[in-house]
Amino acid sequence: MSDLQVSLEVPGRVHAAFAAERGDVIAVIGPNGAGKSSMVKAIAGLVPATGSVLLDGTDLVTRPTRERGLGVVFQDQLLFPHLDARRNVAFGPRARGLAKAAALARADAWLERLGVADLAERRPGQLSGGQAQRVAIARALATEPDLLLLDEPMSGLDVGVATALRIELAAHLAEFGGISVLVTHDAIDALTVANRVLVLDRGAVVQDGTPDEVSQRPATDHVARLVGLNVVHRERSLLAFPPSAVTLSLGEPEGSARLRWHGEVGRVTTHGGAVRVVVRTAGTGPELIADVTPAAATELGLVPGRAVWASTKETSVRAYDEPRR
Amino acid sequence: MSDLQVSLEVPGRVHAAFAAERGDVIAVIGPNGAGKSSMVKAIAGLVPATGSVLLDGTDLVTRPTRERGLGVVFQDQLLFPHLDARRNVAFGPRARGLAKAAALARADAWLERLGVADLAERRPGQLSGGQAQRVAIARALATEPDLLLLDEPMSGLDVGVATALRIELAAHLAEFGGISVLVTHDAIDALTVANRVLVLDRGAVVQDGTPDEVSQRPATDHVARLVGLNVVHRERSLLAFPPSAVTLSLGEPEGSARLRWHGEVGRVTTHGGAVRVVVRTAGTGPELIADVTPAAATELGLVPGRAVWASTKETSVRAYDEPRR
Amino acid sequence: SGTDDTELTVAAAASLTEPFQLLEAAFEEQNEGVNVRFSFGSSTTLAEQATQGAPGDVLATADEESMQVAETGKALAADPVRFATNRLVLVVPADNPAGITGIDDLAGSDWVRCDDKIPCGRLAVTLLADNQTAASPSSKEIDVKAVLAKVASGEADAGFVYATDAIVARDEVEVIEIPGSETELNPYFIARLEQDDSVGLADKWVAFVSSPAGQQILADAGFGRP
Amino acid sequence: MTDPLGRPPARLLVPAVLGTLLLLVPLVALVLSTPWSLLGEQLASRELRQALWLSVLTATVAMLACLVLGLPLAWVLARLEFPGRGLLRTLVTIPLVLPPVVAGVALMAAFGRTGLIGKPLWELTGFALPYTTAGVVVAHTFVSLPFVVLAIEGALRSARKEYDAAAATLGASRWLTFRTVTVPLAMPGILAGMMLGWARSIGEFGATITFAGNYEGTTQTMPSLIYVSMNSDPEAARSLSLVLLVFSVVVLVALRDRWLATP
Amino acid sequence: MTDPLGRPPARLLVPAVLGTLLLLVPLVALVLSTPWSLLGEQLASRELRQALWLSVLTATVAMLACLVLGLPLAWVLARLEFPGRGLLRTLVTIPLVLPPVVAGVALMAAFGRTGLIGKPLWELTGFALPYTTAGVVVAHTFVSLPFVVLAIEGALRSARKEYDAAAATLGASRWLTFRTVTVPLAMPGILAGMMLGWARSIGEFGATITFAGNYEGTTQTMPSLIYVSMNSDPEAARSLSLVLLVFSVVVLVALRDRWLATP
Ligand SMILES: Nc1ncnc2c1ncn2[C@@H]1O[C@H](COP(=O)(O)OP(=O)(O)OP(=O)(O)O)[C@@H](O)[C@H]1O
Ligand SMILES: Nc1ncnc2c1ncn2[C@@H]1O[C@H](COP(=O)(O)OP(=O)(O)OP(=O)(O)O)[C@@H](O)[C@H]1O
Ligand code: MOO
Ligand SMILES: [Mg+2]
Ligand SMILES: [Mg+2]
Repeated sequence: MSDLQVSLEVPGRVHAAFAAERGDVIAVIGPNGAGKSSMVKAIAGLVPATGSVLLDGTDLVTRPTRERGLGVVFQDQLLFPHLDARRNVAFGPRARGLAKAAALARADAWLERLGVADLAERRPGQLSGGQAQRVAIARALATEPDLLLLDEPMSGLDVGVATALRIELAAHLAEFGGISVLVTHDAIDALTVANRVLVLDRGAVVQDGTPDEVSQRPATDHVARLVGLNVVHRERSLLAFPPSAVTLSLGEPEGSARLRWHGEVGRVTTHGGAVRVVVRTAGTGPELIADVTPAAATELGLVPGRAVWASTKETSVRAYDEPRR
Repeated sequence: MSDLQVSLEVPGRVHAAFAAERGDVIAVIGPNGAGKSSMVKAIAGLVPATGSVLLDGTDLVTRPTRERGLGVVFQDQLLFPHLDARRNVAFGPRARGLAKAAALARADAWLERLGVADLAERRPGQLSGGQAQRVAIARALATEPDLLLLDEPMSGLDVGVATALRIELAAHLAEFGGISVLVTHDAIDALTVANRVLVLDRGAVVQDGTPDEVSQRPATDHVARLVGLNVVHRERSLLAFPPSAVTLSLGEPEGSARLRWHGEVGRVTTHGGAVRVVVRTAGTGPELIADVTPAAATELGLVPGRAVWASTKETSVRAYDEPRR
Repeated sequence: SGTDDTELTVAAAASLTEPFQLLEAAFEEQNEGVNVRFSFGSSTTLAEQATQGAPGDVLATADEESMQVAETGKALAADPVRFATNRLVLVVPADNPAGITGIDDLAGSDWVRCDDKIPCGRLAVTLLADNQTAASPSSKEIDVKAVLAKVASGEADAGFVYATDAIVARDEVEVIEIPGSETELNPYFIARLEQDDSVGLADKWVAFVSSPAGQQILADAGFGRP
Repeated sequence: MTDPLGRPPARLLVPAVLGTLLLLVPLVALVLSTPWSLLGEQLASRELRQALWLSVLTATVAMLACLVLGLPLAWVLARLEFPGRGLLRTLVTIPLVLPPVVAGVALMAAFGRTGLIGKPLWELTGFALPYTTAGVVVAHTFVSLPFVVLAIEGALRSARKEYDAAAATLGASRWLTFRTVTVPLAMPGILAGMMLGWARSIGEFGATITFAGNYEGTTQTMPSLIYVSMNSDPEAARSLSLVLLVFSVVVLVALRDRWLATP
Repeated sequence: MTDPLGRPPARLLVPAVLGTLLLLVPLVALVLSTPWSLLGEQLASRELRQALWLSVLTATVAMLACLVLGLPLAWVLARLEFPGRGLLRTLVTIPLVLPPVVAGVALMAAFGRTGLIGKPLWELTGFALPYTTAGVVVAHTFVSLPFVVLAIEGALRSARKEYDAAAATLGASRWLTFRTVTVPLAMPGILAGMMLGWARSIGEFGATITFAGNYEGTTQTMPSLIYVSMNSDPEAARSLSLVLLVFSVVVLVALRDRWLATP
């Protein structure tokens, strides 16, 4: 039996089950409104939910929030407005029984690790968005919880801090031996910090695997976009292929390119050295991304609305079974 | 004279000046706490500031907020909690005198454009983070303001929505003829949506140029990181070079590589097919990023703490004058 | 006050509430179509209000001082008439828990009287002195109703109230006469007011109160002769 | 599911129960000691109906006056910064500490026929407030306004000011913001304030009888009627009190259910 | 810089000024009509000093009692969901509508020597509340508690519940959360509620006199002293009122400055 077994339903919002071992970092990804925050809040006991959350065999659902041994970073932070940063972070250790001086010292250490030690005396209202986010992360980590729930902890952080934090977090999570659930919209988080990825869509788990599995065999459009691939259905399988493997032409392609779609050009943007073209295929077909050279783009006259054919070679395509839902 | 001339100081938080023409989309980037939000709020009149904001020759600073013709997306959204999404968006048009039915119709149109039309009857408390963010954007755009201030509008949005929104926003901004100020932590926003980039650091403008200028000649570490380059100082110049141009070796490199630093390996992560290594150079030297092949990484034994030499060839380096501050 | 001859407004001391309401019935019977309205309150307040033009045709007070205030304030249209008196009695709760039989038993019990600053308190002090009783009260109530309420509810073992109050609460209290109380009387005065516009009704009321019928009603309520 | 925030602690429940008992026991005792037999007779009396109606009428009008005058005053105290704000807030509190009878005296000194404002008014128009139903309303308003203002100010302060700023960026005038943002967000507090004001007016007595007198039909409210009855028939006074109590409770329950339905 | 939210609208300023005048004019009139000459003499009187001290003492103790009992009660109303919550809230409102004298009668019926609770207490211990300073405190508490509870409940409801949830995730018990999160966040409303309670107690008269009586030094508060003086010497009563007024204002200003310094 796994260390953590979650099976929860928040009616109308999310219905999800997954299991995890101590030491796991589970990235939860999915589009807006997929139910990620709802799931996190349900685990924390903050929205009414049915089901069970078994941690080492005991069901947390019957316990009040404060006895669940959690650390939570809320999507809207919820730093206590009347306490300064230090006291916000020290709150958890104090609540769990640490003496005041020790709790403040621990708070200082965490603020230091998150690079906001100099802001210890500021109240949340006097912090910038990213600074507040860092204090919120420090606050959640400072209790050294068994179960860490992070709802978009990286949002609002600048790139340097986000990178540093990813490493810091990965190091911390690896060593602390608890289980972490990390909601994110960023592929890098999912692929570098986590060892498991849970994909939610419309309230249900549609994929659950290692970062590699998920990134190479994305089950949904959303994940495909996140990792920068095209995904199309064929019978019971899914086919994934990179934008660079898509060829655009004005006439119907002949020869070996067995996968082809007719459609019109949507958005056109630059992407690195290439031109990235979104093709809206006809009917209920997929939306495809193609990277072409600037020369080709000019030659084909790829402006929005232009009718084009998109094709890819079978050899560039990875085919796999649709994950059972 | 420019259409918009801003010169503002919020004591202790930001002191910035810039100018813009109608149609401009100005990305404001900079690390957490650089003063981006403070600048935006000062333009809106929501924090006490000294200086002037001349729009078409009139000084907005002497005017109350509501007469400044603004649209603002706040970093913390501030959707009216007692109104549903539709009424939140209709609020601005109503306040500016539109009849109720027309305002509601306009709200519906904007919610539709942002893909949240089906949530029109929900109150903010019943929306997910990303859904609320979209409503907040719709609310700001619906008043068709002269001056649009967007504080991290993309944060919390899923990748599909963010991409779509970038396009939508770019199209809208191009057509509406006003001036937009877009605070962001995302290089893609800065480089694809904006035609101007303003770099803030510690409350001051340290760079102001086109996306190309800024991305190719980053003036600060932060920007360099954002666009994925290394930046080092040499005398009065800055040198920029990509991580792939950095060679790592255990002994001191000989020969043509004139730029070399001694340091130790910090974090090691995978990055695409390469291994990305952060090298902390000795003393006050720069922190460098190097991309090496997995084979090289194994061969050199690149684990954190390992002493290494980093070097790059003069030919891979772009040298430019430090922008005057 | 009525603008015609069908309404009469009487401002009267609160202790007159019951007999005046009975008088009202009789008066309205005698004078068809007439409606009597009251404003009951403390004598002092009513007198002050009268001097400030409060509507009213007749003022009846439970002391002389208040009537003097009204007179000095030029509120009266006629000389005041003394029409009744009241005297203090000692009341104990119906079950008389402290076993009080007379004014001499007060010492050591929880008894109450009015505050020294108001007539019922001054009378009580005089009577206590006359009877050479040195007991001190548990409370000096702000009006006689408060004394009665305390005794009636059993909160006080005894209290000094007017004879008329004892009658109002006859089921709840037992009355003990105080020696010498018949000489320490509290007089009631009535007078027509300056702002009287009742076309004769005010004088009729004043007369009615002093008439045998009126005096009978007052006597039934426990008042003494003027 | 048990409450996820944990069981309410005894340290809070015990005093809460004690507080409830302090309020409940006297009411129960009052009800138990009231002669119910008189009730039917009382209810039939014209006097009672007049006084009850007058009480409800004047308390309701006073509550509306408190809203019209008090809500803007509370807003000024909560949202504007100006020299003398502290002074103004203290001024609002003062009438609270006046014993009601003194409040009546003060009102007389101001609005009586010989009063500061009352005298010129009387000389110009022949109208004077004392002893009129309007006078009762003024007395109620004077006594209740401080409660209403302080309760509403508290609510306005708790509601985040940032929403006002957000409304301003959307082009809303202060008045529109007040109507459509500030007030709805502070609604529970405003309703609680109005209820406080209404209830205080219903029970008020000292200021009313001093300033407006005690005339049946025009100024005799329930408390005054109860006062008068205490002089003629203490038992009747109790049953009148009970009528006032039950009636007010019915009104309050009806209002609460309408207004304050907690989500 | 002008106020960025725009000029305060006349539609709010005008009623705010009218409300201020309604409160101000009677106070000014009272002060103007008071014989200042008597003041010196009054201040020297032992009676006044005793009554003033007793008023302050009992109002302050009652305020603390209201806090101890009322804050938990307000919390229960604002934060717990249970059947009968609406009923409880109504129960809290009821004492407001009782004329103070009736409140005194009710207290007597409950805690008097022959009362529901008072009788067994008296028989067991020989202690009874009437005629004691403790009785004055009970009367004040009974009359002021509803104001305090409703004002604080309003403040607690306005403060976001989510912070309580955040505290729970950090391992805080409900009691710790109450102390360190809920209460500090609702502090302005709590202080306003306490101030309301104090002021109401200072002015309270009907319930005190009925329940606790009127004896110098033990139960005679300022309002009682003023009331009896009014019957013998109205001028003296006015100057006593003025003393009460000025004194209370000083206390309130001192408290407000300490507590409610607006940021
Ligand atoms: N209080 C609520 N009542 C009803 N529906 C709600 C409530 N809160 C959220 N929802 C809905 O439940 C769904 C899941 O919301 P949730 O906040 O879990 O999404 P999410 O995956 O966290 O999205 P995001 O990436 O935008 O934060 C959404 O459709 C949302 O509109
Ligand atoms: N109310 C305040 N009082 C004092 N200092 C403040 C206040 N608000 C923000 N600051 C400080 O001002 C600086 C600029 O803050 P600002 O919010 O403008 O940063 P930012 O660039 O928007 O950062 P972020 O990317 O984290 O949102 C920060 O150092 C912050 O701590
Ligand atoms: O004591 Mo009052 O408080 O007469 O209304
Ligand atoms: Mg979410
Ligand atoms: Mg910011």
